[in-house]
Amino acid sequence: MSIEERPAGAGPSGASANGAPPLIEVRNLVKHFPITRGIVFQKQIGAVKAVDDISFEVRRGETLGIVGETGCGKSTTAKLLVRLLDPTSGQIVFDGQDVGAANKDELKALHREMQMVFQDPYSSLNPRKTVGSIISEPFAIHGLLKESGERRKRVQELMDRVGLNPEHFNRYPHEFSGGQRQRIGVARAIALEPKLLVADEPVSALDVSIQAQVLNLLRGLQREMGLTLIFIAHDLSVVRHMCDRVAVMYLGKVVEVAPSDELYSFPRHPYTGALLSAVPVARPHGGRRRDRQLLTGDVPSPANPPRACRFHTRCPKAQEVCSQEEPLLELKSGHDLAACHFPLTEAEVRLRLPTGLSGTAASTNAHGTGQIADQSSSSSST
Amino acid sequence: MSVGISDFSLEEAEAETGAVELVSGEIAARSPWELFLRRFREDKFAIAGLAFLLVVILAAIFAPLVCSLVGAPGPYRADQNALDIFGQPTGPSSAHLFGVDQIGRDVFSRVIYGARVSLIVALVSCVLTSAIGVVCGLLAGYYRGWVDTVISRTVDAFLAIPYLLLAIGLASACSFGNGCVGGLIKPGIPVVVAVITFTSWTYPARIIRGQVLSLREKEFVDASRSLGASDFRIVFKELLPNLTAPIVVFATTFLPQAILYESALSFLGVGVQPPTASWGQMIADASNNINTQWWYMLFPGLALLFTVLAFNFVGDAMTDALNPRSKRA
Amino acid sequence: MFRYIVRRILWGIAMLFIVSAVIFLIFYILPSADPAVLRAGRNAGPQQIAAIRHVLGLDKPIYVQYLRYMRDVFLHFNFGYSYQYSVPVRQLIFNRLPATIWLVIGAVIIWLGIGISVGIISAVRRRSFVDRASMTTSLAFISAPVFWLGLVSLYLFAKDIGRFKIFDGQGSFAGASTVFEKAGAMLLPWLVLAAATAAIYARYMRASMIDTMGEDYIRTARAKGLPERTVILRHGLRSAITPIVTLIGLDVGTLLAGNAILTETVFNIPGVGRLLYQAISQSDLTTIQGITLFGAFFIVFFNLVVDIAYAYLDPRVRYS
Amino acid sequence: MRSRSRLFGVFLPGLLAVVSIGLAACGSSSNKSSSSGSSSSGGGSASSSAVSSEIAKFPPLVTAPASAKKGGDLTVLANGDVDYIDPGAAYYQPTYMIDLAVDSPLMGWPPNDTAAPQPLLAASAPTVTDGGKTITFKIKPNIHYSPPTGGGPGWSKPVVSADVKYAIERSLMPGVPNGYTTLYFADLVGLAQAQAAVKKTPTKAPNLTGITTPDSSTIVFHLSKPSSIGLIDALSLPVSAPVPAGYAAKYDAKTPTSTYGQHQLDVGPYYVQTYQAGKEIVLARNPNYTAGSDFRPAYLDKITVQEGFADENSAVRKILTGSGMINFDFDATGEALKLAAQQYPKQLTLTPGGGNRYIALNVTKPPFNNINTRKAVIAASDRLALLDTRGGLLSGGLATHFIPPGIPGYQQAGGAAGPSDLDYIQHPTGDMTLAESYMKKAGYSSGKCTGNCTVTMVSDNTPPGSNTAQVFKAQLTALGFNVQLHPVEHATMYTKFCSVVANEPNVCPNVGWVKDFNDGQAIIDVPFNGGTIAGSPTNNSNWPQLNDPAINSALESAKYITDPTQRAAEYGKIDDMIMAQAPAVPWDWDYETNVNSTNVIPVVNSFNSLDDLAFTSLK
Repeated sequence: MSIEERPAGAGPSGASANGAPPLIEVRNLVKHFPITRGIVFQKQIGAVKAVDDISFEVRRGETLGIVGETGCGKSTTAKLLVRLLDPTSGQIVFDGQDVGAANKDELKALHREMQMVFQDPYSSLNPRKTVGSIISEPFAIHGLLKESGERRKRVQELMDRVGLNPEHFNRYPHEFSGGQRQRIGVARAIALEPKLLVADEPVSALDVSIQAQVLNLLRGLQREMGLTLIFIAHDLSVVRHMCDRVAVMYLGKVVEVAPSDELYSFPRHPYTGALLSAVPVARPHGGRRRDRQLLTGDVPSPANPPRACRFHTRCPKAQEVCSQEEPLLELKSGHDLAACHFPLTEAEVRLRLPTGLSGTAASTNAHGTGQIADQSSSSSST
Repeated sequence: MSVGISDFSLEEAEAETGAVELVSGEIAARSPWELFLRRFREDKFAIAGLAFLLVVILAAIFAPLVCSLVGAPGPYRADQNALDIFGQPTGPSSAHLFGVDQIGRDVFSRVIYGARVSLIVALVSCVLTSAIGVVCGLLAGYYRGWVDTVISRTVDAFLAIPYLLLAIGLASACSFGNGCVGGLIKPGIPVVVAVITFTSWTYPARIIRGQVLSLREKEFVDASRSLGASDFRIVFKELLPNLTAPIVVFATTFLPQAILYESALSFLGVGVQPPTASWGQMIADASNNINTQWWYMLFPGLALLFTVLAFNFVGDAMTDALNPRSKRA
Repeated sequence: MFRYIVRRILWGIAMLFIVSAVIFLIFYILPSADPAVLRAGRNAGPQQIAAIRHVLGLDKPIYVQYLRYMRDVFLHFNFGYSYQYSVPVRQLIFNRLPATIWLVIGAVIIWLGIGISVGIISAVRRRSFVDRASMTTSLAFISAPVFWLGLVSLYLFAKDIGRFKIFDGQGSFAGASTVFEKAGAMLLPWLVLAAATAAIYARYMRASMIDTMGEDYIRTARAKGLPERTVILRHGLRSAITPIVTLIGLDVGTLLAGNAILTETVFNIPGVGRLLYQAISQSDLTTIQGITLFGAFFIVFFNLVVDIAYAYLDPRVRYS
Repeated sequence: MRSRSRLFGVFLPGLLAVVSIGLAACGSSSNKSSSSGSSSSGGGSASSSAVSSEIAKFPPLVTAPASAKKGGDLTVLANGDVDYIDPGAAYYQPTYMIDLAVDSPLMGWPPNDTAAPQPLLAASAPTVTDGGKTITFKIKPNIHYSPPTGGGPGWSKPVVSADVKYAIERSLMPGVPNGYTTLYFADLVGLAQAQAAVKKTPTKAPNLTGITTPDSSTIVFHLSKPSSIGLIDALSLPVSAPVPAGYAAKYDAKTPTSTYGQHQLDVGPYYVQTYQAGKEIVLARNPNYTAGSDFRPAYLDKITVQEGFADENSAVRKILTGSGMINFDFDATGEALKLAAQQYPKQLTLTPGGGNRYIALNVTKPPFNNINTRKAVIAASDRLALLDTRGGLLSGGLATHFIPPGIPGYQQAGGAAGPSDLDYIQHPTGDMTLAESYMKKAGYSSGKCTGNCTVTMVSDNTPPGSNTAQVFKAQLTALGFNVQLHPVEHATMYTKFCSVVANEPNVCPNVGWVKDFNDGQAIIDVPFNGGTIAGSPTNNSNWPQLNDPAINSALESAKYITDPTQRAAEYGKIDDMIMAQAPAVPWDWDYETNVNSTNVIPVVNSFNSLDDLAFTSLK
């Protein structure tokens, strides 16, 4: 999608003025992981196309959700954004600076501005370090707050801010529950007061009961600090609660981008439709019976993705042209950009989506908590 | 030393990192150190071993004092009167507690002084081996790519060389004059240490590399990197502290191996050179006359056996204490 | 799997090159006896020494010597002539190999037999007196240097000098002609060489067995009402023994490669290890090099065997 | 040359080549008169004092008893291998044990005759003409070759004189590394040209124009100097055992080494049936040998040399308690000697080995370039303690000079007591007071070394050599020297250090020299003749690097003395001259300590002081 086509007025919070340049701009980003083979000399025989030519941008203060199934490239995208991975090609422009081309020093400076919250609160905290030293690590790395008293004070403030007992700064991560650990991770991420926070499935490893607390923490921080947030999830219901706009990825491609209300009420891409239709409903007996459109077959291998439209092998609406010609990401209705030759019609949407999701476009955060009930509590107990 | 260091397996080491979290999960209130101590203290053999080692270490440090206390003449004085008319040594007597050797030197004194060699060689080579192995393992595991290829292939090549052959070759190469590597490795103990290190660093390197390969996938590494941490910081401040358990386990298993290794080299005549007393070399000297001169073979051998055994007891207990999933009784 | 094997074989060959180059270099820089002078004899004139040096190729630069050597080895399976014995190195090694193979095979059988059965018993009777006693004893065997154990056992049990005249003593293998005589001469060396390794195997076997016996499928087997014996031997043993396979391969490889040198020295067995030691003390470079290559070959070969066996025994680690 | 592995340490077996270096027997004996050795046959007669009383308890047989009977197998236990199985290159005394039984050089040595070689392949004693420059041999007719070693087609033609010529010619090839031909055949006409030819074509035996074969039974040697006596002695060495060119040339053409040895043809009563290097040598009766064609009775049916008995003590014990066994390349020393002497005295023989051991002091470098310092070292040395490192007084006599008992000149040089005018050699256990007085004369006012007293010593790294070095190190330390001891392999000690003039350390404690023939020259010429140093910078046997003009010229003129008494007196005198220079500490006149099983009747051949396989029999 081009900047010109950017739907106006999509920014919900109004924190950033329209017309201001976006905080981060992704242009034709590509990440291929080579597959090699060879007896003595390794030669490249292919590539896993984890992220294959995606473009989007995020405005200041906005929350962008990125959703998709496991392996669709969303985590890779997150890592590319903060340059934990080097892009194969394409550009990531952060505040006017190309992240992909930044050298060591520039990168270090950039890392003060953009931070990441990780998926697994168990492995994202070094088990051999105290909470205090984990949260103060950013200061140590960037040589800030050199006096230990100062640093400790700041760490305790941060702990307090994320809802941890500041007294516990000398404890080790294993002495905390999963939710608390994720709070530690958040505290570390906001320590340097970054402009951008990339949250890579921050709650997927948590107990359902804890998820909402962490989400609310992030939401609160975003408001308070004017953070720009990129929120990655495989769970559409979580995203809706959090995000102003949502990008849907499939096999390394962005297939649909839309303001969340629009996306949830009227998804245009059949894949988005399928994802939405898979979301379980909180009160099934209260709602209308729907035709669940479940995806069949496996996700094709990203090493050898289908030609043209990547979804055509599983798409209920696929026709000849879908395997011949790649659909472009273009405005389909409202502010909804989708890459599809045959977008969903309103009738199809009504038939398939649960009422709880599609019924009122005005559903807001107030009851969001209740909706976060899904299958994602895969994490172990605390 | 037919089996060498294969006593320590990768699987066992890999169990360690898992173990770390399990320890913490179980009893959150106790620090790992307390936990370790508590477990260690339960092992009576280990306590006995530790006590014995303490005695050996003290005897080694105060060897001259020990010798003069029991009236032994020291390790270098050859007493012609202690040899019979065939030039053969005599056995234990009041003048020579453990008898004398082929040229009339007091075996007791030499056993006591031999402890110095064994301990110094074991400690220094253990530190060097672990250090080199850990650094190589860290680099290979962390950077992967060509660094890993170079290090791993070197390790492979080292493992394909019959290590005793390599050791004998190196020991002879460095045992003359100013030593080798431009005089850096001097004949005597430094050569033995160098040889042991040179042929052993691959073991910790392999273990650590394996550990790092899995550790580097942990998100805290990414987290640190996303904060702008340098590779150096990540490797030494983030990864290294997580490797304490495997390193300690390696070191405690390696210490007794190093003592045996030194004695084997000295036995083959390429280790510590006479007249410096070394247990292995004393056994070698004695080996031709075991029939009638049992004392010369027996005492250094027992010293060797008990010291290594004590190290093994302690090492076992430490491994267990660090690894609650250990399968030992 | 096939690609994997091919790759391992090719890498093994590359390794032989590297290893031989390293050994060549090390022994080249050794302050050791000059083979040409050794061959020429005490009263040889400088001319004669020079002629011999030329014929032996010792006047060539080291890399030429190395390449020539490698050419002969790989194209003609010719390991050169021993400076010391004036016979082909290949023949020397083949002459000595039987003794080493005798030693190693017997020891392997003993250490596997003892190690595995003690390991199983200990694992099954975990924390019993038997378990504790055998584990402590095994630690003692691991701690005893093999050469000392050999000497002590000779002192105690050898027919010629022993206090209890039970086993054949030093050097009896060389004179033994029948298989029974040879086995008799090898008994004590076998036991001594196997002692430490058996102890290590017992400990491994025990650990591995305890691991296995905790698996779900063992519980299932028990729940089915199978006799404990069947559970242990049929179900437990099979997967518990897999990690042991790795050890066997590596240990046999290194022993054949000359690591039995200590045992061969103590018991005076004319094997490859002793040949190697003599060659080193004689600066017999071609022999050293030949044995090294043979040794490296054994190690590489057994590593390969281990990897394949492992993939075969444990489908989980099968390579693609 | 007689050197057995006890010289080289009990721990390392098979130090063969070493031997040819270590104590190669190499003195040339070209001018020895045919009667010079007669005074010392057997070895006992020339000895005296306590030394002889020890040795006299264990006398060897030098002739087979009349009761000796034919038949039986003998096992010879060996530590290492022969140096070269090829008779053209063999240069190691135990190897001669085999060569004496299987080869027929032109001349040979019956066990009881140390005076002069007797005809063996030669039909009779040679004719010397042209003032000693031309020597003509007739060889025995109808001598046939044995089957080849290792089997295969042999050579059916009888031995002809050209075979002897070829045998000597091939010994110049680098593939047949012979250590002595260039020394003993130095005066042969055409030697230099032959050497030049072989340098060009190393795979072909050169033509030696100095050897002619007018007919198939006649061989003539042409010399440029009248040194016929030396040449005839040399023709008793295995190099003159016949080798048919038509058979051997294809093996000799192999590089880098001739493989003829493994396919050799023998003409003695035995032949090398199989040879497995480092493992086993089997000698069987030669089916083509005519009994009685020479002086060898050949009682035994089969002789097996079993190698690899690394532990000499256990090997000696095995021999003493077993049956049908003797020792090959090791001595009974230390514990084994004690066992044999105390419990099996009838199975032990002691024979003077005709060799000495000394500790060489490098006279070209400080501090031992000062003669008084050297005298102090000798005075301080406890030679009995040194001897104890090898097994005490049963292992050898306490040396006081260089010519050992059994060699003419021994008595003249002072006998067991040594040169009476040299006080520093009179104290077997050392005399520190005397030593300090010499140190004072050398300029060390305290009687101990002060200032830069670092001395380097390169020794064996295995006992007993390493023990000797350690004991001597302690003695030097007592004089104030700071000794840096570098133990290395025996062979390395010689070829990289002690025999390399430029590398030579201050002290070489493990050197010595063994006779080839019973002649004073054979003992003291090569190791103390300063004239030889320059010509062999990397192969020097004058370890102290003593280069005294008076000694050099005395050695030169002594070679030409033909009267045995005069010759012995002259070498005795030179020995004293050398001792007066104090270039080394002599401490051991080595004995050969041979052991046998009870049912073996060993006969020792004085030529190499070892059991003669062709005369030894079983009870």
